[in-house]
Amino acid sequence: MTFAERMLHIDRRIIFLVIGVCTLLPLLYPVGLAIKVSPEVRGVHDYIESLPEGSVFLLSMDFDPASKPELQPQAVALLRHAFKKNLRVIGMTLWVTGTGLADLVVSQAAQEMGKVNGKDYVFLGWSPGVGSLIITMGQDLYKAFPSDYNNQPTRELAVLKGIQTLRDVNYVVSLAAGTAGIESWYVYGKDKYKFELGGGCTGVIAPGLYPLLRSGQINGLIGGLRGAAEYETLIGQKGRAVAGMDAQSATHVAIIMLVILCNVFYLLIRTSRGQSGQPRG
Amino acid sequence: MPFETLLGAWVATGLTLFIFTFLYQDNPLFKLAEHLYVGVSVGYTIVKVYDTVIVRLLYEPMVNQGDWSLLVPLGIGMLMLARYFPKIAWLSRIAFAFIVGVGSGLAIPRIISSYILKQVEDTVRPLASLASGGGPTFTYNLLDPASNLNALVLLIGVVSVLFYFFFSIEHTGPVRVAARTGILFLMIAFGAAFGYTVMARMSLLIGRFTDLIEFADPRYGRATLWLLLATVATLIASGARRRDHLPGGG
Amino acid sequence: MVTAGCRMLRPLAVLVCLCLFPLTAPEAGAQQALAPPQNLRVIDTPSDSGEGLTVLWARAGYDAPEVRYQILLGDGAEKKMVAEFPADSHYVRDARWPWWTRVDRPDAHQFNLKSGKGLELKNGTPYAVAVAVVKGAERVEAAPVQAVPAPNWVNWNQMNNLLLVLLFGAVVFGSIRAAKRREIFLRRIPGLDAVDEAIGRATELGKPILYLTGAGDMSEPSTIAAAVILGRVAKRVAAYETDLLVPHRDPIVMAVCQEITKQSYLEAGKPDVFREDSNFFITTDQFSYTAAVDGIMLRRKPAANFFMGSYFAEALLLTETGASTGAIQIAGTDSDHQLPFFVTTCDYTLIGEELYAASAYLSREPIQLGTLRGQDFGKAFILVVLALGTLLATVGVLFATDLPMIVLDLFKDLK
Amino acid sequence: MIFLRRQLPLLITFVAGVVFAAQYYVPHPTSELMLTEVTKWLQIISGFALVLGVTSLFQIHAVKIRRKEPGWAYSLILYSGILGTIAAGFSYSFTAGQWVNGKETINGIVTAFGWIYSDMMVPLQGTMFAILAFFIASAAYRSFRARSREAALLLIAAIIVMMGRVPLGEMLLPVSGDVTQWILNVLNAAVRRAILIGISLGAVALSLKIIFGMERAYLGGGKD
Repeated sequence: MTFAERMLHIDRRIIFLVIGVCTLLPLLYPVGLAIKVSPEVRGVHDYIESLPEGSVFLLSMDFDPASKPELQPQAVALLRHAFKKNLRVIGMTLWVTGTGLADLVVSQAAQEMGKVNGKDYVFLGWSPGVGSLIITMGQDLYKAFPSDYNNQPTRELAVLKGIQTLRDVNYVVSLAAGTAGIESWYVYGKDKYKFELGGGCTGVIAPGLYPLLRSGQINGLIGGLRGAAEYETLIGQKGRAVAGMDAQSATHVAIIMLVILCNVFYLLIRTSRGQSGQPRG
Repeated sequence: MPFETLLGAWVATGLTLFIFTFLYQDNPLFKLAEHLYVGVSVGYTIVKVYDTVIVRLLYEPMVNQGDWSLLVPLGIGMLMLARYFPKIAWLSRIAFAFIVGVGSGLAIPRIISSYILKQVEDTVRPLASLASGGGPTFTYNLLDPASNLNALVLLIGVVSVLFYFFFSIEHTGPVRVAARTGILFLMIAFGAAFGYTVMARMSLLIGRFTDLIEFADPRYGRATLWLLLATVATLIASGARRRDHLPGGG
Repeated sequence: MVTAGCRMLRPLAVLVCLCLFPLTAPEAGAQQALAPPQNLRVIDTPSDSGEGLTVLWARAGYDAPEVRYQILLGDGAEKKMVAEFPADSHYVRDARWPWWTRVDRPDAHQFNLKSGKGLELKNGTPYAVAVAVVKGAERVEAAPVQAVPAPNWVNWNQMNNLLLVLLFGAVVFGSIRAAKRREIFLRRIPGLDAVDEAIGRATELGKPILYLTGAGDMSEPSTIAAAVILGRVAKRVAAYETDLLVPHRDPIVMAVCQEITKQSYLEAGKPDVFREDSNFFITTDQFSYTAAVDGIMLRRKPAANFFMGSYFAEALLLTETGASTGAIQIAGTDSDHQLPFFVTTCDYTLIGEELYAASAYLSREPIQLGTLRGQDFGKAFILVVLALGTLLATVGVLFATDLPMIVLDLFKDLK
Repeated sequence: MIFLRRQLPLLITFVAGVVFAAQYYVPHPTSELMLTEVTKWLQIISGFALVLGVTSLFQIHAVKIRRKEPGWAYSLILYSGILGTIAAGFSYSFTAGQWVNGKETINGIVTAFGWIYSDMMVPLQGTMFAILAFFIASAAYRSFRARSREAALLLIAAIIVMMGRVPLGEMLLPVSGDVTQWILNVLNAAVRRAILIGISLGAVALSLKIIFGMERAYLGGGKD
């Protein structure tokens, strides 16, 4: 066996190792490669940027642990931005299986930015009925959520002062992993209660949401890990998503290198044998 | 940190690592995770089916709302179980007949609508467009999916691939040329789809790795590090045992 | 009877209109004084599930972007505005109704009112609808017209769909009938020769054969094709007395495949070597099923892996593991999103329709062969439609005419 | 008897097929109601079908355990996984003060069943899925070889699209982003469309044959 032949039949575990290392290293030591920001992500960012201090920002984290890798970085970036702008933040979820995760995300971001529960932000948790819940919130927020996730009566919370219904909310962003999410917030909420709506979603469902963006039903869309990385770039706090995009770059280029290498070896063998390869079926 | 969260972190980390050992070779840890996974998923499905089908779709509407029409699906479902009694096993065919009949009926008009008419409608596009001045022009911006040039490329692609799928005529002469063009289109599309998917798959790996990194934190008792050590040790041990066994016929 | 007659005549009338009044360009810069919208008609929206009304009125000389129409619902003081839009929009031709259901000339205005989004229309209740036109401070209104929304029993918009079903059905059954009378040519499908080769190799090596039927249920064509091919494979396997492993994800498919396998062993004259548990169920969950099948591949080391039917993301997990054990792999799927992975990792892949063709090729039954022939006719028909349609659409743009729509509307997906 | 065994199933298929194909063309609320009702029925029936599968699974592993076949201990693990999850699904949650009944959370409190879901199912599922990342790389290395013109096209398209998707790739080859968009929107769309049209014709033809009793493979067994 020549060297080229041996390289062609290399133990695939070496390839696994290359991919593993190319993923792990950038995650531990992010480089922060420049990322082109798309207008749809800028839409969400610029709207939050334009809100005056003390405006009400509702973040609905409509996903479960399965979509955590893509949507959690989006949630963290949005929360950091909102807290930095001193907005009043309301967190909630339409997905019962995502309640624990959403709570963790909000409280960690708040802790990091030195915000106080009940004064600067509140996490309402989950309540049943997607469409009917949003409609109830549009009529009376306190009827939909009499108490928050920590069983504090919502009426007494300082952060909710002056807020009666969804009409008093300045901006709603839904981070969706499925149909109970951006679409529900549009159909049952925005249409009727006239708040501005933005969205974030997994890469898989993003193409289906672009029509909403084009028609102006949502004013921006953060798509997948890449969208999260763009948002992190915009707020100048490079986090998990930017690191993730570095890992994406590294693994993609690693695979391309591997393919080029394997073709070089293949051509070497072919020229040395002086015969053409067999066509594939 | 609550005990169940901590335990959850350790269990999740352990199972993640056990599955990853599959990349090295088949081993007892992977077998354990694999069988546990099958067991848990079957258990999960049973509970969910009981909760949604038996309780919510059958029992509650029948008993609380008196919707006795649900006896029909209940009966058909029971027929399916007739398979276990050879004498009346043929009864299960009635259930299959119903399921497949409804499925086929539903499929026909919907497939024609969304996979034939819709696709044909989107492919049939004029190869000229109206310029802003009013006269017809040919737009050739490749980046605009709606440009006339792209409409033409799309048409050639669809037509040539369709030619590849002709089975009852010999692929010779012009048909052969069209079918060969179709194969080229197929290959480009397959390559592109492959390259496109890489990102989605890597995202999942990144997700698992960020979890592992998170659980390596002292707050979780450095679960990842300890379990990684234990996993590697087990792999070495089982590898050694396997080598001992090999001379005896593996 | 009278309404049926009207329905027959209406398309004709529309056709005549289309010919007589090809797309007339609106008179540029017509500065006309506002007048109430003319010929206001309100009817129950045809071909719908009820709770809808259609408002129609004539095109006016003052139609321009800065002039606006308002749709008003109710009578007297109770009038409520339900919609407002620029006067140069909402023409009949924009409404995505084909020519055979159009209720007015293409250049008239049409607006559909439907229950929902803050509007409630009840079936059987009469409603008064008026249209107002506004330009700056000027505003004039047409007298309200009453109509009653009602649900309909037939959706005439979708008759082209039904027509295609009937046409295609006739072609398929015609081809089957023809196939019963004489031999039909089928081109060779390269992947199929490999099936016998793979079974032969498994026998030589004394290793089992793994056959997967995919993720679909019994109503999916790919699963049915997979089950039919399993029957052929099982017959060969039975003759060679090789082991067959068929792990399942769908209990019904498992039950059916058990029957099919049993039959194949009977036909091969080897009912004694048939094992009930060669078809077995694992779980419905995608990845735990995959983990289990990967385990089987690594431990039993099958000499040949067959992947037939529909697949999702698990495809690559299965085929790469199979490749690492050195098995011959033959795939056949209509899941277009997984085809790239099968094509790159398997020795042979039946692409899309080839899977169906394979089951016909193997069985050689006139019914199957005839169907394939019928499908070829269907594709030929679609090719003609694509070519002719593109030509007509181009002509439509070049000569600024709506005439090609008479043909093009027939191939639109209408709701 | 022969009628019941052979003709009745075919008759049922025919009637069900024709009725539900026709349903599509009938916009009347009654027809919509019928559709939702029958979809619910199908859901119920498929629930019963699960019994068939689970029995098969139990049987296979019971045999393994009884005969003490190699690896029978893993079958025990599988059994305990099933039983443990079912037990958790129907247990009583003391913190929430009510029966779990297949709910992952009750009033925001995670149940034992929810714990199994998020700390066992999700990581297991996610990791199995993540293994794809490694396999996609090894598959590329093994099979992306320019053996022929077709194979070369495939690998060039794959490389361009991979470049166009990530920041580093766009930096190295700036046009790759645009070319990627074009390949995906135009070439890929054309191919998928043609494949879809082909398989749809096949699917419609098969459904028609099923309804008219020409295709009986789904009933199992040959021609009896």
